[in-house]
Amino acid sequence: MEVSDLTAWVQEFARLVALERDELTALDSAIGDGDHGFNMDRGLSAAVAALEASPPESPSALFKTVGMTMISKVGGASGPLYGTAFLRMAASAGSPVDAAGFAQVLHAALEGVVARGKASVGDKTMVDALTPAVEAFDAALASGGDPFQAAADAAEKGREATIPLVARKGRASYLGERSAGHPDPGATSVTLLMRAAATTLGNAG
Amino acid sequence: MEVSDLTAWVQEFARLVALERDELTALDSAIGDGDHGFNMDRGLSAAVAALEASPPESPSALFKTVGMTMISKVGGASGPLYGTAFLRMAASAGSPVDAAGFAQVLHAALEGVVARGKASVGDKTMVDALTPAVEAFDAALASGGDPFQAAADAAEKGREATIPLVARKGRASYLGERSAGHPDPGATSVTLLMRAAATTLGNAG
Amino acid sequence: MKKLINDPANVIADALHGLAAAHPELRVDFENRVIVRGDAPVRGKVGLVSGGGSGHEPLHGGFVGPGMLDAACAGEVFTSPVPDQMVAATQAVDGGAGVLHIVKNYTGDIMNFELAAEMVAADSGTEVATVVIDDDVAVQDSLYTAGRRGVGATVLVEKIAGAAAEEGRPLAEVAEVAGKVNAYARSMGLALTSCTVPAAGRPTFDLPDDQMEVGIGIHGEPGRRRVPVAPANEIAEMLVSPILTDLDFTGGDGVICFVNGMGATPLIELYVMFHEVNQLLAKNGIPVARSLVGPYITSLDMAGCSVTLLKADDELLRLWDAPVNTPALRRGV
Amino acid sequence: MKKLINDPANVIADALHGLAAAHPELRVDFENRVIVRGDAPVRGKVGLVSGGGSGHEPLHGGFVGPGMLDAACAGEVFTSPVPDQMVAATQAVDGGAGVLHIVKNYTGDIMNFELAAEMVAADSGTEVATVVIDDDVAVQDSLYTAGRRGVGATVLVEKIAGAAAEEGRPLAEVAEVAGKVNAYARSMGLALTSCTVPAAGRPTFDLPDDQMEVGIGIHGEPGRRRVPVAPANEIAEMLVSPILTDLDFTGGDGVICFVNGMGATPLIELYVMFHEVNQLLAKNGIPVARSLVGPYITSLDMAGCSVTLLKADDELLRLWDAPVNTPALRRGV
Ligand SMILES: Nc1ncnc2c1ncn2[C@@H]1O[C@H](COP(=O)(O)OP(=O)(O)O)[C@@H](O)[C@H]1O
Ligand SMILES: Nc1ncnc2c1ncn2[C@@H]1O[C@H](COP(=O)(O)OP(=O)(O)O)[C@@H](O)[C@H]1O
Ligand SMILES: [Mg+2]
Ligand SMILES: [Mg+2]
Ligand SMILES: [Mg+2]
Ligand SMILES: [Mg+2]
Repeated sequence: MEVSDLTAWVQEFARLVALERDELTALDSAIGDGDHGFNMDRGLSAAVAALEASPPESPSALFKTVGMTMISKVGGASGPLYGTAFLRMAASAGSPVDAAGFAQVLHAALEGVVARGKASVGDKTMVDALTPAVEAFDAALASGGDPFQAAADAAEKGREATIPLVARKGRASYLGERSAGHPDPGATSVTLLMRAAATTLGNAG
Repeated sequence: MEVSDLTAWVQEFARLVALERDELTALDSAIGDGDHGFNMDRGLSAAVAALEASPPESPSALFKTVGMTMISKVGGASGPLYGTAFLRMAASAGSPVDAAGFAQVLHAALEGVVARGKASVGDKTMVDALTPAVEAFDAALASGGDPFQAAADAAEKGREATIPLVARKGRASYLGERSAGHPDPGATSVTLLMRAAATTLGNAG
Repeated sequence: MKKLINDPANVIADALHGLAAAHPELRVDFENRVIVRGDAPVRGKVGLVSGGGSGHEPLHGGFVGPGMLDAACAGEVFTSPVPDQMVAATQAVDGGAGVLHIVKNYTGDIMNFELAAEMVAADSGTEVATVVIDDDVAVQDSLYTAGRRGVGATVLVEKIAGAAAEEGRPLAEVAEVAGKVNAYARSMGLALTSCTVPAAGRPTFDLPDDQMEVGIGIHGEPGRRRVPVAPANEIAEMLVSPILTDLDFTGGDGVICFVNGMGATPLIELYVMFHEVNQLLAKNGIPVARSLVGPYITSLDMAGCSVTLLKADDELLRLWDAPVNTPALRRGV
Repeated sequence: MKKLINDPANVIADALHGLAAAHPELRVDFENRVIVRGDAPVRGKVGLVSGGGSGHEPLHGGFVGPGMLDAACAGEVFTSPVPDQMVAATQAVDGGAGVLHIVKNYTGDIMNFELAAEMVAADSGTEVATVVIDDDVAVQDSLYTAGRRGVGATVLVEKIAGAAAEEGRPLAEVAEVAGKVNAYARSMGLALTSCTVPAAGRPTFDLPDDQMEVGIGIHGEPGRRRVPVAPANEIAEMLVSPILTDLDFTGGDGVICFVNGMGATPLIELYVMFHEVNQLLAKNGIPVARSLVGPYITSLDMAGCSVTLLKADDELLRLWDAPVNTPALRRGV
C-alpha cells in the first residue's frame, strides 16, 4: 500500500463518519454526552484538509498528520485515543506498507489506545471493536482470506457484543446498569474505520 | 341594612371570588400578570376571617376591617384600590344603612377607587364596571326598581364593554393594542361584588 | 410544573429562610418579609428601601448591603408588597437622614408605596422621598396611560443611588441621582419561553417552539409582538434599536451596558448576546464604559434576556465603580 | 431549540468575545480559547490552570482572576479542550513556581491534560502537578471503572487552591490543599429537564413532565435513576443522604455547603433548596460554616440543582474566606 492508498482509507473513514455523524451522536446521547459524531467529524474533516494542504510523502508522515490533527482538534476521549492510535501507527509504519506491515500498524494502534485509555475487552469501549479486528486481520493473513474484510466483520461483531455490556470505562460507566442495551459509540466509529479499510485497501491489499 | 346583612354581602363576595378564582386569574394572565384571582381570594379570605374573629359593631367598623385587611393582605393594584374603596365606604356609612345610604356608600367607593387609581371610564379598569353600577343604583332608586339588581346588571354590562377596549391603566396598558378583545379582570371582580349585593341585599334592601 | 419548591403557597417564605441562612450578614424580618442590611439603621445615612413582587431574584433582596439597598420588601410572586411591609422596612433603616423609596412603575407598586409613605408620615414623621423607575421602551409613554414599566434600570438605580447614600449625601441629592439614572436609562426585553407562576402551575402564556415575544416586562406579561425565533444578532438589533431611537446615547462618557438574563437563560447565551450588543453599539459610535452581564432582574423561570443602556457621565461612573457588598453584586470590598 | 445564539458552531467563540468585552481585566487568547488573568504570569506564584468542555459557565472562565484560577481552557460544548490549549495556558501563567492542572475526572479531560503535561515537559520544562476532581457520589467508585465524575467540588477546589497559591505556597503544597478539598468534598445532582446541546439542536434525553433524573452529572448524561417529581424537601433528602452515607461529615469545623443551579433554575428555587438542605444538615448535627448558593457549575439550559458538601477545617475556611476577584466570585477586594 502506497501513501495514496492509505490517504484514500483516511478519506473514506472521514466520509463514513460524516455520513453517520448524527447516528454516532445519537448513540453517544443514549449513554454518553452526545458529541461523539461531532468530535470525530470535526477531527477527520480537519485531518483530510491537512492532508490536502500538504500531501504527506510517506505512510508514516500521513499517520502522523492524522494523529496530530486528531489530538489538536478533537478533544474529549476520542481525540487522544484516536490521536495516540495514529501516532503509534506512524511510528510502526514502513514505506510502502504490505499486508504484514499493516498488521503491525493495527497492533500499534490497539496498543496506543490501550496505553492511553487503559481499557480491556469487555469494558464497552472502542477496544471491544479494535481488538477482534486486529486478531481477525492476523488470522486471515495467516489463513489466506481478505484480512481487511475479516477485520471489518470482526469489528462489527465486536461492536454488537458491546450492546448488552455494562460500561466500565468512559462516560457510559457513570450510568451503571443503565448503560446496558446500547452499542458503544467509539466501538461504532471503529467499525467505520475498519469498513473504510476493507473498501479502500481490501482490493489494493 | 344591619351589619349582619352587610357581613353576608362581604361573605358572599368572598365566596364568589373563591369560586371564580381561577377564572379571574386566567383573565389576568391574558392581559396582565395572572394573579388577580389569587390576590382577591387571599384578601377576602383574610377579611372574612377577620370579621369572624371579631364581629364588627357597625357597618362602618365592618367596612373598615375589610378595607384594612385588603390593604395589608393583597398588595398589587387591587389591594390599595379595593382597600381604599372599603375605607371610604366606612367613612360614609351610617348605621343602619338604608337604600339611599347605600347609594352614598357606593359613591364613596367609586370616588376612593378614582382618587387612588386616577382611572376614567374607558381606561379598561374596574372603574368601567363600578361607574355604571353606581349610576344604575341611583337611577333605580329614583324610579323605584330593585337598585341592587340594577347595579349588578349594569356592572356586568360595564364589564362586557371593556372587552373591545385598549387599556390605558394598569398592567394591561403595557400590551397596547393586544389588550383589546379581553374583559378586564378588575371589572370582572367588581361584577362579583355587585352580584353579591344583589343576592344578599337586593331582597333585604 | 417542574420546580424545586414545596407548597407553592410557601415559596417566598422558604426562599427567605434560605437567603437568611446563606447570608448571615443580613437580617430577615420573616413576619414582614423584609430583608435588612445587618447594621441598619446606619446613623446619618439616607436609607434606601425598595421592593416589589417576588420572582425577580436576586432583585431586590440580593441587593441589600453596604453600597446598595438598606432594605427590600418581598411581595407575593409578581404582586406588589403591602404597605405594612414598606412601613416596617422604612422604620428599620431610618438613620435620621430620611429614606428613599425606589419604586418600579407599576400601578400596584406605586399605590402601595404611596399608602406606605402616607402611613409613615402619619406615624413617625420619617422623611420619605420616592423615585419611580420607568425605563422600558417597549411600552409607549403617555400622560393618559400607566406609563412605562420599571425594569433593568432598577438594578442600576439601586447601585448608583446606594453609592451616593454611602457618601453621606442628603436625601434630596440621593433622590436626584436616582432620578438621573432613571432619566438616562432605557431597556427592552425578550422572552423565548413563558414563565410559570408557582400558584398557577402552568405557563402564563403559550409560546410555540418557533416563536418569541418581543417587548416583554418582568411579570410574564405577553410582550408587544410575537415574532419567529431569530439568531442572537437579530435579537440584539430588535432590543437595541428601539432603545437608541428613544434616547440619544452618543456624546456622553459612554454607556453602562447591562445584558440581563430572565432566569432560565444560561450565562453562555448572555455572553453571546452581550457580544452582539457590543458590536451594535460600536457600529453606532457608542462606547461601552462599563458592563454588567448576568441574571439580575429575572422573571422566575422565563428564558430570554433584556438590554439596559445607561448614558453615563463621570459622576455616574464613579458611583457605579464604588464599593458594594451585597449577595448578588460585590466589588471593592 | 430556543437559544440566544447565532450559528451553533460559533457559540464558544461568540461567548468568549462577550466575556472578553465584559471583563477587560482578563486576557482572552481567542485562537487557543484560553482565558488568562490580566497580570499573568505572576512572578513566584504557582499558576492554576483548569478547563474542560464549555457549557458549564461560569466555570471555568468566570473563575479566572486573583485568588482563583490563572487560566482556563474552553473546549467545545461538553468536550474536553485539546492539549494545545492547555499547553498555551500553562505557558501563559508559568511564573516560575510551577503550574497546577485542576482536572475533572472524565476520561477525555484526563487524557488531554495528560498529553498536555507530556508536551510541556518535553518543551519548556515547566513543573506541572495535577489534581483530579472526583466528588460525584452518584457514581460508584471502583478501581475497575473510570471512577467518579468531577462536579461541584471543582468550584471549591479552584477557590481554595487559588487562595493557597496566592499566599505564595509552593506547588506541592498547593496541590496538596487541592487534593484535600477533593478528598473531603462530595456532591450529588438532579435534573428536572434535559439540556440541549446547540449542535444537536434537541434535548439530550427525553424526560416526561412528571419525572426527574437523580444522580446526573454536568454533561446532560442521563442520571442513575428516574423518579417522579417531588417537593424540594424530598429532593434535598435524595441529594444529601447519599452524600452523608459516603463520608462522615460530623466532627469537623462544619461544612461548606454549596447548592448549585444547573443553568435554567432560578435563584429563588435554589434558596428554597438551600433552606431544605440546611434543615437536613441541622437534623444530622452538621453545622454549616459557610455557604454558596447559585449557578456556578452548570449544564447549559438544564433545570435542576446539585448539592456539594465540603468537610472543612480551620485552614480550608481561612482559604475559603480569602479575597478573590473573578467575574463570578468576588469578595474581600
Ligand atoms: N478509557 C477508554 N479506553 C478506550 N476507549 C474509551 C475510553 N473511554 C472512552 N472511550 C471511547 O470513547 C468513546 C466516546 O468518545 P467521545 O464521545 O468522543 O468522547 P467523550 O466521552 O469525552 O465525550 C466511547 O464510546 C468509548 O468507545
Ligand atoms: N389605575 C387603576 N384604576 C383602577 N383600577 C385599576 C387601575 N390599575 C389597575 N386596575 C385594576 O386592577 C386590576 C388588576 O388587579 P391585580 O391583578 O390584582 O393587580 P396587579 O395589576 O398589580 O397584578 C385590573 O384588572 C384593573 O381593573
Ligand atoms: Mg461523548
Ligand atoms: Mg395582576
Ligand atoms: Mg400582580
Ligand atoms: Mg464529550
